Amino acid sequence: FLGLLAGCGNEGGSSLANPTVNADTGEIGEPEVEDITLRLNWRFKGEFAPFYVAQEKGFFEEYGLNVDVLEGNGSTSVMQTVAQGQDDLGITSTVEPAQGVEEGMPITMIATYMNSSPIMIASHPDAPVETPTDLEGKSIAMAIASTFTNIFPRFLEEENVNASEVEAVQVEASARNGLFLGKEVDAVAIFSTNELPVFEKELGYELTSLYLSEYQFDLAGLTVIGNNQFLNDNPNTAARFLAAMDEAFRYTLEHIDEAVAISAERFPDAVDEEIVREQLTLLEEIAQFDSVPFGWIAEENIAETLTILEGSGLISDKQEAEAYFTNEFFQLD
Amino acid sequence: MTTSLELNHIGKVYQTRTGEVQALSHVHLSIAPRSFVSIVGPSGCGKSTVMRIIAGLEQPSTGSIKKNGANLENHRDDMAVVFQKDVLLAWRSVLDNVLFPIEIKHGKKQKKATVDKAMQLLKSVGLAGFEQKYPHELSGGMKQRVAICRALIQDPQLLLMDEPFGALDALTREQMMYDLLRLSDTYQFTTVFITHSIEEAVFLSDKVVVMSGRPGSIVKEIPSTLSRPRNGDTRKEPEFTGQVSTIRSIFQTQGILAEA
Amino acid sequence: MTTSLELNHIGKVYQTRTGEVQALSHVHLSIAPRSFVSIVGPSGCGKSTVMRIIAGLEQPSTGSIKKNGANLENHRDDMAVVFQKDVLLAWRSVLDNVLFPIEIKHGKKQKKATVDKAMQLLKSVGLAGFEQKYPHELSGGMKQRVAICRALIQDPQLLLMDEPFGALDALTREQMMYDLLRLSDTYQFTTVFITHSIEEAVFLSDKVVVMSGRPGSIVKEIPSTLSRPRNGDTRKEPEFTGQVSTIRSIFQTQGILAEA
Amino acid sequence: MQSKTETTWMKQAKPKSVKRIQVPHSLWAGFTLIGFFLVWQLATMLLAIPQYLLPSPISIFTRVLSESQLLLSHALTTLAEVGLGFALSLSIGIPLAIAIVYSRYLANALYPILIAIQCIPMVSIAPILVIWFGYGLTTKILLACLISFFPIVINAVTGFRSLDKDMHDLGRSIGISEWKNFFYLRLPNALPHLFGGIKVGVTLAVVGAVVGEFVASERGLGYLQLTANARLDTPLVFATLFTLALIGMLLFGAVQLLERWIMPWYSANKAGSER
Amino acid sequence: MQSKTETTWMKQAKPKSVKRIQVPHSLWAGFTLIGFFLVWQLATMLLAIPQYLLPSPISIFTRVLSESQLLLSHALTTLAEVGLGFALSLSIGIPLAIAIVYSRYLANALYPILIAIQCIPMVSIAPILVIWFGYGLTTKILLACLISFFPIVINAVTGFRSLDKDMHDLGRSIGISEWKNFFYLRLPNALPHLFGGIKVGVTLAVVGAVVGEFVASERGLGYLQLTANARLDTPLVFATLFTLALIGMLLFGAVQLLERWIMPWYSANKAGSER
Ligand SMILES: Nc1ncnc2c1ncn2[C@@H]1O[C@H](COP(=O)(O)OP(=O)(O)OP(=O)(O)O)[C@@H](O)[C@H]1O
Ligand SMILES: Nc1ncnc2c1ncn2[C@@H]1O[C@H](COP(=O)(O)OP(=O)(O)OP(=O)(O)O)[C@@H](O)[C@H]1O
Ligand SMILES: [Mg+2]
Ligand SMILES: [Mg+2]
Repeated sequence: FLGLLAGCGNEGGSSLANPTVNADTGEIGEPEVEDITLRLNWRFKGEFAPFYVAQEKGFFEEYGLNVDVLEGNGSTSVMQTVAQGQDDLGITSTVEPAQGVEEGMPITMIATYMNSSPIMIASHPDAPVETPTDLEGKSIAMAIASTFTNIFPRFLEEENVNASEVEAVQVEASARNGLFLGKEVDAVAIFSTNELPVFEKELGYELTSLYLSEYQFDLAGLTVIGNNQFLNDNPNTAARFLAAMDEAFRYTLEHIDEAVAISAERFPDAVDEEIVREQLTLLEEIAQFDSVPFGWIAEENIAETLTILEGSGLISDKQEAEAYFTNEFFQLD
Repeated sequence: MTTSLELNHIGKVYQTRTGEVQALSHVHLSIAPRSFVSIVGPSGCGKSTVMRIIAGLEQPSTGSIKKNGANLENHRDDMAVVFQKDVLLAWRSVLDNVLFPIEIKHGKKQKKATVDKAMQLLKSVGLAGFEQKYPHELSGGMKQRVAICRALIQDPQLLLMDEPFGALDALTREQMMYDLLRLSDTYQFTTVFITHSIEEAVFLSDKVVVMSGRPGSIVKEIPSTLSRPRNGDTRKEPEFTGQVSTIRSIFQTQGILAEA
Repeated sequence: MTTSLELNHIGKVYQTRTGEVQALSHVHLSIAPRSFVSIVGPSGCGKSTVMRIIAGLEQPSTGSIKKNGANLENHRDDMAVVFQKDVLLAWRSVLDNVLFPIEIKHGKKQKKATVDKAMQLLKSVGLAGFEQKYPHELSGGMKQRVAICRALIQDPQLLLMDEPFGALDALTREQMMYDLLRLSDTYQFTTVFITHSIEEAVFLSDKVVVMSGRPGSIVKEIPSTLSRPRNGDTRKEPEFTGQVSTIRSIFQTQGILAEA
Repeated sequence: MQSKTETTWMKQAKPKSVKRIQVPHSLWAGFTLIGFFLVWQLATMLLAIPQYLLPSPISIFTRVLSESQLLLSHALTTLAEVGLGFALSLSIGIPLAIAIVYSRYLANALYPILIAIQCIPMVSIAPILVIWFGYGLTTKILLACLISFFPIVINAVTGFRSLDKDMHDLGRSIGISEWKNFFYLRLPNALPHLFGGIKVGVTLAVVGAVVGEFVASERGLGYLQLTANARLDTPLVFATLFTLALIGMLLFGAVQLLERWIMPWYSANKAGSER
Repeated sequence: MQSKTETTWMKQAKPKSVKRIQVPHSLWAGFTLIGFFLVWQLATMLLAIPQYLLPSPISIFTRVLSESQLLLSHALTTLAEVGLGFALSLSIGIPLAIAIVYSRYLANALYPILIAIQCIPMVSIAPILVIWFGYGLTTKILLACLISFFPIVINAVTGFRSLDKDMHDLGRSIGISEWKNFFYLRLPNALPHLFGGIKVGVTLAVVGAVVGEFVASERGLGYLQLTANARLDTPLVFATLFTLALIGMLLFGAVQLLERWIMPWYSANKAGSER
């Protein structure tokens, strides 16, 4: 297997081959490969519904693709398998690829479906955390070694919160949930598109939310990365994939009930329909793409992410934003 | 006071995978206080079983056993056993093996106080200088002698010995016979002694019990008419040779002695 | 052709935690083909060690051992050993224990073919009906007999026996002596026989080797003048009693025989 | 086997009570377990422990029953991984143990590597395995194998080394190869140790498979637990854990039966005390 | 000990070479390990395996050296957890094993619970422990204890039951309580089994502590690994794993030394083959 480990070329995103497009019809050229794999960064959750919708409603097929959507185990591991070429495309947040590129991984972000961060601090309404300063004198649980944990000190600093008055509890995710639900801690760092609806359903009341994106801590999630070699060799396929996903997202957000039904059918053991519906509703709020296709990457968004990461010491050698992402595979009407 | 024992029609059946084995049937025997009783009999006739029942290590299937008149079901405090197989503890030196019963019954302090006696005993069986050796560094006969020392150090009221001299040469064996006689005379304990040597049995005993083959039962009890103390001359007494040949003939009538 | 053995000034030193033990010193002995050699000597004098060296289980510290003139360092194919301690395999029935060497040397098929012979052997030592029992269901003497059968079934050229009859009663012992003589006569194997019974040694042997105490060495070799075949009358020959008392007196001059 | 009574010193004092005690042994154990669940149930009720912290046994059992179909199908997946992984573990572990027993060199060279593998949590190794072997069955089998084979090797080595010198000499006197010596003497003699290792190993293999499912899977009890956890469906999480425990007991019981069947001679030679 | 030569069948053929082989045993093992690292180094270089997949040994070692201060301080934290957890494990496991040996009832009642604990991955149990016992030291100690005590119990039970009937009879003939019988006969007799269990247990305890650190901690090698992972600092991740392995080997080696020291009589009685 050592051969498998040998990496592929290590080139920045901007130098990738461009897809061929028929100038008259706007149609993307023939796909170089039809069978590709997409590795999600976790087991099914609501935000992944559009990928399954694309499969079930034939959007991939429409673009001549056969995409195998596979569940995964965390962004880091997705990045590694994509970098290594085991998987063609993968889903991560924007944070890990930013680090990965610095580590020399041959990957590029080609789309991000949340142009606003789902990272939030939730709190019980009887001890609400509405602004960062509300954290003083409170305790907050966060997943150990998560992105949030890493940027949290900088967040406090930027917002002029006295860090010594905030009790930050680093625990594993399900322990974090238990601590918060059992009110052992006052607040919790979670994703609005994932845990929030679950918590609210469990507790039976609405939680107080504080979105980090409102404080210029906008770390986008749900980002598609591709292996550079793959993208360079198969630009049309990549473009067709994004085009299909554009339609799939649009369709999903317009037909949330149907998307929920599709999810429930695909994952009968893992889906709570009510929660998925809620998750999709929340996804709609942070997936705002006007006049650009779904997934279009805003450069300032990436730049902001890089600044936060650099400030938090997660990357040390920031390169040009273009080294990390490309919008080359989108077709603007 | 030492021990008088009464075995009442004891029977013993072993349950095995391949069916029952009747090892003993109606073994009836009384052992007077302070007496020396030897048991002889063909291999596999149940001698060890009798001894294990007396020791309380095996329950008789039928019959009962009385000590000083009282029913005896549990352990006998004042008893020491020399097993047919010398069960030495591999993780203890020779000296510690000998002192094992003392340590375990009376604690470390008493053990310390008994070291001299143990050394004395070991010396008397020819094992001086081997106190610090481990069992695996001994020869077969040496191990057996250690096991004998381990029994004697307990100052028992009842001493049960299962072929204790089997692995010893004639000289050592004779030496130990004299030692045993001297001790039983001094401390007045009761001895049950299993042996294959008819001469040994006659020489040592107040009573020789002859057992028959499976299922084991007692064919004859032969009280000794030999005078005490026994010594080198005892063997030359006509009673001695007489008793030896009596027992030999009992064996012969039972056994089959074929020549090539 | 059977085996002639030559022990050349063999010495053996055991290394122990508490220092070296000189077990043998200059043991010089030759064993003629087809002969029956007995070794007698006080307990702990090194008899087992000599046997283990002959068997190749122990390396001599000094000296060498030759078989049919050739230096012998490794295992002897045509040899069978009866150990002082009957090493039966707890997980095998009596029959399977006896057949163990056959199965292990020649495979299952040969084992099947040898079952009858094994049954025959077991019967001849009085263990008919015990074939399917497990070792723990046997008495001490029975186990020893199983170990003897396990050696004999190998049809060895060289049979090494370390106190094989120690746990047997006089009758069984005599029976087995006759059987052994008959077998060695029939199959013409060489036998090295360790015993504590001087009578047994004289009765069986072509040569009796008398060893002295630690460090073990050979004090005397006594070739037998007794006629063959040996039988019940052999014991009555004057040479028999003569040799027995010769050996006894050798022992007496060495040993210390104290009376109470 | 029936000579049990002889082994027990304490029983001898009152041999008549033996029969009475014999029967309810396993029943009593059952009662104890029921008592344990009762206390748990009462605790959750009286202390009002919320369901997402610790569901009551009743809610777990009802969930187990209502989802039995689901649990069974996932359990079969897990069981298959455990079976394959453990088989692999045995077929690597035993030869490795033999190699270690016969070669001090290999012992020195292999032990550090084995210990290293053993000391690194499977959750750390799992992602690396995923990268090398993908998200498929292989990874889970390897995890079940890796986690379970240390106890097997260690116990096998201890067992193989525990052959009495006397027995080894017997083998040598017969003049057989060390190879046969191994099969006929060392191996049967090591069985009690081996079974000890197998009992520990087989339960660990369950853990390995589940950890594998945490990391890479779309089926199996680990997957089920993970997704239930994400939904905060704590009763289902516990129902999954319960099923896992059941699998473990089944495997352990099977090993114990096998042990009795292979070593009938063993208990008769040993003073197993209260048995 | 020095009578080694007698136990080895193979050696007998060339007794003169014994001396020559003796010395380089552990050296050879060292060479093998070095060879292993060499192959690894070459592979990463020749196949150009990127650092984020598998760092080269040199980069790991340089990292270990340059961060030795950091690694050591975290390692001490982990070691403390392991030590406490394992001590707890022993002090619960051995009495439990004794209880199981002496009471069929307890055996029946306890085994299911033990197996259940053993079969459920620590990563599943950990969050519950965090909620019950907080995110402090207790949780990690408990995890180290929980994970390591099954092998200890199983091996101890097997060991305690392995007393020969003869020896048990000897104890009974002296007329001592079963209690003393246990200490003077059963326990020493069970030592080889016990040490087998302890060797497996102590390395598992390392895993338990690290898993505990994964779940809740601000120090320790588990924490260090997680943060390094979050930073995609793969060489540091491997440096941490390397330190873990080192801890495991140290503990294992310590147990082995203890074993030799406590059971000097053992190897002399056993045909340990090549040793
Ligand atoms: N493995 C060993 N380690 C150390 N010393 C030993 C070992 N085996 C035997 N010895 C010593 O060597 C001497 C001779 O022992 P050996 O077993 O050969 O005697 P033996 O003549 O067979 O005695 P016995 O008739 O009692 O069996 C004894 O002093 C014994 O202590
Ligand atoms: N644990 C057991 N299980 C089954 N049968 C047994 C058991 N112990 C002894 N026996 C059988 O009981 C009979 C008597 O055995 P025992 O050991 O009492 O004989 P023994 O007279 O001491 O013989 P030896 O002189 O050979 O030692 C034998 O037939 C033996 O097979
Ligand atoms: Mg007997
Ligand atoms: Mg001997």
